[in-house]
Amino acid sequence: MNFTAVSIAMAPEHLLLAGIVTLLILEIASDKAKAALPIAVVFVAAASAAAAWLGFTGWTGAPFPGQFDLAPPASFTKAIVLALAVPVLLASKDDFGKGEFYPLVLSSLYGVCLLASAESFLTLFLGIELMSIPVYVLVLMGFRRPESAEAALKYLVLSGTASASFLMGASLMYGSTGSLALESFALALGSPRLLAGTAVVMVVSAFFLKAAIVPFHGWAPDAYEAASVPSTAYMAVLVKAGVLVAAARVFGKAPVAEPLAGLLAILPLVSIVWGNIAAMRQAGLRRMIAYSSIAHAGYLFFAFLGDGPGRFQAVVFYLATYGVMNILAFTALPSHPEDVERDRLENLKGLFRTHPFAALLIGMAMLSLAGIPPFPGFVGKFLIFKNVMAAGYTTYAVLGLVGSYLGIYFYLRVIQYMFMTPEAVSGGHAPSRGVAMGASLICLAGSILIAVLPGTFLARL
Amino acid sequence: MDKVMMLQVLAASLFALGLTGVIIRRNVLVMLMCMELMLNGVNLSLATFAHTMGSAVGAVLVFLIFVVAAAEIAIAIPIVLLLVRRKRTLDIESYSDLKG
Amino acid sequence: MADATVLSLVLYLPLAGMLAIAAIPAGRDGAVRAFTLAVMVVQFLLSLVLYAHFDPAAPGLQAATRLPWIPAWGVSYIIGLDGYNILLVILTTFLGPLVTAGAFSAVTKEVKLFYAMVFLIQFAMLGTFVAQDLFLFYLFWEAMLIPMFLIIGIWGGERRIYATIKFFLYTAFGSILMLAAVIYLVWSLWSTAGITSFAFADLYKARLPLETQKWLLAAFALSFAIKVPMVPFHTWLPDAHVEAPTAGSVILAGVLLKMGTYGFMKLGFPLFPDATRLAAPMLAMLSVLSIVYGACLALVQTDIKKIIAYSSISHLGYVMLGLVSLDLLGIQGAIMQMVSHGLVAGGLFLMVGMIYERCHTRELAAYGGLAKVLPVYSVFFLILTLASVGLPTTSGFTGEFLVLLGAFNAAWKPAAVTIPVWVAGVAVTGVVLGALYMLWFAQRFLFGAERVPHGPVADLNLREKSILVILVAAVFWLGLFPDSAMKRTELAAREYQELVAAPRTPAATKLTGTLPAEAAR
Amino acid sequence: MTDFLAHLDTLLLWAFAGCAFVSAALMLVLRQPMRVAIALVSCMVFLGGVYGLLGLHFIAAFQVLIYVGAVMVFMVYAIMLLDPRDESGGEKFSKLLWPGIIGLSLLAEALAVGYWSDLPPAPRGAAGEPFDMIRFSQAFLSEYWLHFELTSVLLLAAVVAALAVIKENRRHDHG
Amino acid sequence: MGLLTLIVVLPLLGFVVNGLLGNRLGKGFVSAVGCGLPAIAFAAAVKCFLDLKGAGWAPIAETAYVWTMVGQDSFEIAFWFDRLTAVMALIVTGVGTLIHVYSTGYMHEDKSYARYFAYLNLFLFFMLLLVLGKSLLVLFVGWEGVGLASYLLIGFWFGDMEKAAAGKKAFIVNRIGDAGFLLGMFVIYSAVGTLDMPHINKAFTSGAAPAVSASLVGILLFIGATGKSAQIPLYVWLPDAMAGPTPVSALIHAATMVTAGVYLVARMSGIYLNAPEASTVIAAVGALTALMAATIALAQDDIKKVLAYSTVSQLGFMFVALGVGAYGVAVFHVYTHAFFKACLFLGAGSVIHAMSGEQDIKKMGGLAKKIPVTFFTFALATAAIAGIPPLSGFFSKDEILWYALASGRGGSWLLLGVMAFTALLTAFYMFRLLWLTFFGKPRMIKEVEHHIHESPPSMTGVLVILAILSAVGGFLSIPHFLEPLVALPAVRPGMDAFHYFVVGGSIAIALAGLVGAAYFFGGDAARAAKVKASFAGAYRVLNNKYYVDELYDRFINRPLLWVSEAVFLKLGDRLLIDGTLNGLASVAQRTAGRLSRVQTGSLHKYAFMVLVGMVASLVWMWRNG
Repeated sequence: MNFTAVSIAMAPEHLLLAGIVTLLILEIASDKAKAALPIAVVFVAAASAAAAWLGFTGWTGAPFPGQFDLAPPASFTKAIVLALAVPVLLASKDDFGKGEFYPLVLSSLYGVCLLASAESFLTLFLGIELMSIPVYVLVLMGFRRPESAEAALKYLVLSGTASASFLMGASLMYGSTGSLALESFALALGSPRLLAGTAVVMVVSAFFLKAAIVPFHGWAPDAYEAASVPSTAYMAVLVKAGVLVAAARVFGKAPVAEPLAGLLAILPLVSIVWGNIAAMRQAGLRRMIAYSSIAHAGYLFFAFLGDGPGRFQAVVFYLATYGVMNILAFTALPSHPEDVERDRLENLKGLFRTHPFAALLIGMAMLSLAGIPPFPGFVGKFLIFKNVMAAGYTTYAVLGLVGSYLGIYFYLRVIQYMFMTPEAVSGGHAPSRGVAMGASLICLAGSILIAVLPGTFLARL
Repeated sequence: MDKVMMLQVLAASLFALGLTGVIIRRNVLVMLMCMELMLNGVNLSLATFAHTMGSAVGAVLVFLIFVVAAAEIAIAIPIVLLLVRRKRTLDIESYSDLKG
Repeated sequence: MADATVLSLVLYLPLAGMLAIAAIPAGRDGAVRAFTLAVMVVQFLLSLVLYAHFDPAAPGLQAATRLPWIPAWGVSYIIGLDGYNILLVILTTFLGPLVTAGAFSAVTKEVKLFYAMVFLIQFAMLGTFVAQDLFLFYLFWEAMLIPMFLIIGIWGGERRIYATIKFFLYTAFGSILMLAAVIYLVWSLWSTAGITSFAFADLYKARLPLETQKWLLAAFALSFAIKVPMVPFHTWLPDAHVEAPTAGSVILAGVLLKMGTYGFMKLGFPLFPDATRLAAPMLAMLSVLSIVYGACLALVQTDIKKIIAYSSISHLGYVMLGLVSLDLLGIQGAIMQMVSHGLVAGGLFLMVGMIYERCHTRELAAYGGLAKVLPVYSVFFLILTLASVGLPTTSGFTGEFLVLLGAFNAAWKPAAVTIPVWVAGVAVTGVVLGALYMLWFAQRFLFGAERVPHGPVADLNLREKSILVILVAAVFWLGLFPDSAMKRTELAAREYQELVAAPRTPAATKLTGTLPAEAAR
Repeated sequence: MTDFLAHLDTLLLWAFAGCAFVSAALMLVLRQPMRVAIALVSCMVFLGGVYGLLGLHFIAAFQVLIYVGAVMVFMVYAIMLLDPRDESGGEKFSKLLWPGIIGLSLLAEALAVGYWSDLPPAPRGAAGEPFDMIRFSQAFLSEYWLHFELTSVLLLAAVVAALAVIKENRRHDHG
Repeated sequence: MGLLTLIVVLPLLGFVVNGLLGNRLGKGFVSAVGCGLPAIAFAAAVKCFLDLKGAGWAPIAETAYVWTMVGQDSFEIAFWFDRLTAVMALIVTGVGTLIHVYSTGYMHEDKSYARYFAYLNLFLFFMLLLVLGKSLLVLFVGWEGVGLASYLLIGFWFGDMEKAAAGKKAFIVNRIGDAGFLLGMFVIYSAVGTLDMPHINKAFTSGAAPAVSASLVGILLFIGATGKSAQIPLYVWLPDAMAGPTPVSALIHAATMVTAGVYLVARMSGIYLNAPEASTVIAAVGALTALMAATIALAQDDIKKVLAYSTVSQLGFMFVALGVGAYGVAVFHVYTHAFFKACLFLGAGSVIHAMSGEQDIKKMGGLAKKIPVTFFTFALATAAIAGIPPLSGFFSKDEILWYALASGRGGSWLLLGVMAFTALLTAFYMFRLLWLTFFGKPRMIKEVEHHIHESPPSMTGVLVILAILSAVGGFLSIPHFLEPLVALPAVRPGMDAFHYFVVGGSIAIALAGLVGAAYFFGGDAARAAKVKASFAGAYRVLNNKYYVDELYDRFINRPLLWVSEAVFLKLGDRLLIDGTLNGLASVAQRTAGRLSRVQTGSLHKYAFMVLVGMVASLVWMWRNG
């Protein structure tokens, strides 16, 4: 075991860990540490840069054979995910100027990075937990509304159930293949044995639960709504990204055969329809985004129907487009002293007149999430459905696309509120804030980049 | 029924019982304990397989699960404290304000 | 090569204009208007260069730019002119300045955003026409929805939200199915011919089994038929038109609807020729149904804009009939009808906007005897009305006449497609119905006792007059001397005809030819 | 005698398993949280016994140390702290009692069918040679030290998280 | 620019100049342009005629430009000048010019003087296009164009809704005919591959157009002709068209445009010669129209309405001639009719002018002495239309009656009988008109009577010229002149003997009409009143024009509106299409509500859903595994 190899390969993780430690020291040293945000941003950005650098240099290797390895796609995934975290952190300035928010986010990101490199169920399990545990707390942090704790508990219990289910599946897999390496899942996929099938279902159920696929989605709307805006953004984007990256790692390049394919098509399809329809009548932005993210989880799992080799690429690309737009929407959202008021869609009415730039950005984000070209969301969706169709699941692909159509309405409703309806009476939006606007601009730049040059992105993944 | 089978069935039963407990019990703390029960089921399953296959990795995972379970409980209990402060009850059904 | 630059310039000028508008400080609406008009005029002049340099005899793309874009998927960036799109490009750039100028006094709120959206939609529409790669086409095709959605939704009338959402959802539904078909098409091209490409030229090579063609055609056709719109997918149009601001209506009627027919001509039919030929009788019937249905509905409307909206449905029925006929005359007529409808319906909507600015109602019953009060207005209105009716010497006649002639040719003579003679016959009744509703409209509007809501109004001002003079000149130009325009489209019409007429199912003989030999071994 | 001992092994195993099962089942029906906790503890202890009988002594030890010693003690404290406040006392079960039970049986059955139809592989190593503490430790520190490290990161995160919750608690007190 | 093109373009120039600049440059200028250009066109037409003659009657062809080329098919704007064209072009430019001149007097007081002349010139332009066109396409352009001009001129005083409505009606009814014309044109094109009329005639006569039946084409084209030439069932617009200024009625709705249908059939005689069925239909429709219009004319009191129905009736005569293959004779009647009917209308205009706009003949009477020039010319023209020899109407009508009996292409005693009876009615109602207007006691109110005056020379001069032409025009035998182009039909065997019988009969009929009218309407017209009283029911039917307008309204117009409104709009658009869509939308909304209700906030329920999901997934795996 080469120590240099380890420190190079795990550079992003190490940087994050260093960030956590620095933040903790800072926390201990002084009570009102204003430097927390910049420090966190610097470390995450550095980690992202490190991951990108690893990717560009094409660093490949397994410093911990069978546990942790690294190849450019994984490096780029880390780079993208960490880059997405930067605007989230920036957007949190008003909500969490100081405190434990940053170390928690950094540790959760550590988990996400781990997932991108995990080679065994052990690492994967630790990654998932490391990613999730801080999030339970993020949900209730700030404690802006009394229901936060309730949501955190719901999330915790169901997430715990997911972990149990995941472990049960891993155990059965261990029993049927004798190993806890990720390849055993591929073996189980190919195996006709019922035990292997059961194992696969348990693992997939766990992913469904974590990614909020109907009917495992119960926690998501509540948790999203109760959390403060940056936390919701973090959950909707980075946690989801972590789960899906983990799933993509687990599935690897193994082809998906019929009984499982049905499962991977039907439940996501139900999620798409369910999420898109339920979102129609939501009065709160975050709850609406929650349902939207349920639908998006559906699209993402569709990617698993596709060809093995293209799967990881499709998932990560979709996550990037989806994430950048979701964060854009959240960062552009004007702040409001009352958290509940900030959330209410009604209060977005006439936003274009008061905050034109914010309204334009949110509008863009909505259209992109709806998958309307030429926004990057479309390219992501296109890639997924292209793969599904190429794998021969034409009917599923068509149904999925039709399901995605159902989602257009509620995204349009947001735009309608912002642009076409007279200003809400209550008003009270705070003016756009510099840091959050900066975050929006980062997202905007990212999305334009993805929209104009999707090819370069795809070539790296 | 040989013992491995029996233990696996027991593990599955514990897992199922735990999940059911989460569904049917109203007391938050009992629900948390039922979660632990599920993890115990998993542990049993892993340990049994580790035993039958004589490989260490299962046992390592069991060990990790211990740690994680402890960590989860360490966070869950304060959250429950927060909850109880508000409504002074452990009945989870009282905590369904978020809906729709 | 120089032309390619000009084309790119024409295409991206609106986009640049949109970004530049953002830089104009708020409140300087006059500057925004002048700037937009200037850019639009420059764009039109540049496009005239393209028109002049367009070589009618050269096959293939002209002024083309080809760049790789997403090589992994076979997506490339190809734009270029050909006979299919040259007139539509000119139409779009031609209407641009007119729309801009026409909205000067109508749009007073959010002026910056408005002109930004006009620029954006101009960009998207041009892009749709010049794109020669299916992926690019689809991007532009959908992108067009957004500015239109906002234009109707922000500057529209009373029920604008309903109308604009209806518009968006209606069109998006078709697009979703088309997207599925696009993906399937490209995939099957790859799996049968081993080509991964979205370029139109490559897609024409795809040999698909008839069954597949049927499904794909259905998906494409639904999308295009909604955009055209063909009965029974038309109900978004009246609502959208009525609620849209004048500029929106003009763009909608002038250019946007043509995207549907263009789509049929460039993609829908040539990509799936065998299915098209099979479906031709049904499509012809639907076209004729549109002609008659639209006309009948126009007859009973009480809202001025709705009358013109339904008339659009009727007129685009002719375009579809011409395209389906697969007769050279009919195809050429269809192209002319597209352009003509753009001018005429666009002009009529502009004029309705002008009167609406003065009288603030679109209720036909509120008006009467305008010819006395607004003589100049009335003359222009009457000219456009008659052009809409398809009176000879106007562009409307050129299109309608050639389409009907083509349809009859196709019905009467043995041809690649069969159109029942009665269908062609019924199409001619559209001529009568068209006169019925348009003249009924003009009569109630212009003639009779004077009834002018909101008091004495001024006749057209110089700006409005200039807009209309230009439009009417174009209408007569195409009516009297259509040849220079039609020369440029003839090659494309012929190509379209050949593409659709030739069978393109997979060659079954190859399989049966090799199998027995293998069996013998 | 050795026969008997071997049989005693099996017998004990079955007994422990049965007791663990009964304790687990009791958890669902006992009303008082404290009693549920005790049932869980006993279940864990019985499982610890099972592990011991399987030769996984260190797991048995951890089971007792971490679970019973740490987790459950924490839990019991919590119960003692909170339980008196739980005046509701009313319903023990949620409205989903019967659906839950049906679900339970179905899930158990679904899992069990997996085992039945598809027996787990026979023990590979000789029956008398389960790995011992030393081998486990070696493996742990050589192959799995990454996980050891990661666990420490996780615990760090958990500590921060718990601290954060407690801070919220405190903030709640003040605000 | 060739001479033919010049003929066509001159009036267009007048239209453009008067239309754009007329209001600014004053009436003198407008009159000069408005009358001068048609006069030059007339001169050019005469020159062409001389050229034609000089070239030994070989047709002159001239291509202005290529409208468009599609593939091999070229659509040219080309002109053609042969004997038939010559007759028509001379009538159109000649009579047209006269009426322009007349109008300078008649419309002098009108505010929209320039607009009027612009429209009139526009009409001439299109009419000349129609007449001179070489291909059906050009003819059709003119055909539609004259409809437009007619529409504009009928609705000239658009402030009055009824007049505007009359214009609209004319246009739409014409359009129905045009649809038939278009169909015919398309069928011809599909069969022959060209719209060039000489080609088409040749193709049909040589039998080179086998793909299509000549009768079908013939009937389709004839539908177009019924529209323009006011034949059953499309004649209803013409009486209403009298809403326009009277010179317009004279020019468009009597002398030129309405004869376009006759011209078309004569021009396409190549088709009709091979289409006996179509010819029969034409003859039958013509006869019926003639009879029906004549009966209606009996009971009309509006001076222009009587003339309008008489025009319809006379057009019926022409179609009978066409139907029996006597194309030259039909054109002959067109020619004579142009003179006397123009004279009548312009005379009526003069009367109306004198009567300060009054058109009801019941309120006239005794005008003969007060406006003598008008009276004499009017009387002469009446005699001509009634068929009193040797006035022009006698010759042409007599020829028609003769061929109605004797033509080898469908002549019969029945046809003769109907036509003779119609001729009797014609004489009767025309003299009735004359009597009621000019003789007897004045019945107008005092004030009007006080204002009665003869028209200015610009009007009376034209009347005189036209009266002279209607008197002597018949001596020019047009059928003979056209013989080389369109041969007269062979006479049925054994019919020659009846020629003099027909001639004598027609003279007798004319005189009988005269006498009858004098008998009934002489003095205080008491006898007529008695007859009217005893046939009150029949009179009412006739006075209301057989209720045809009402029938059309009931059976065509209203059902169309009903279908559009109730079926298409309410059932189709709103209920079926939008109803379905709105229904789906509300289903989605309701589903959204129901899905929200699933999200109760109860953790138990969420967990239960997880359990259900797991079990279902497991079961799914087995079932398919």
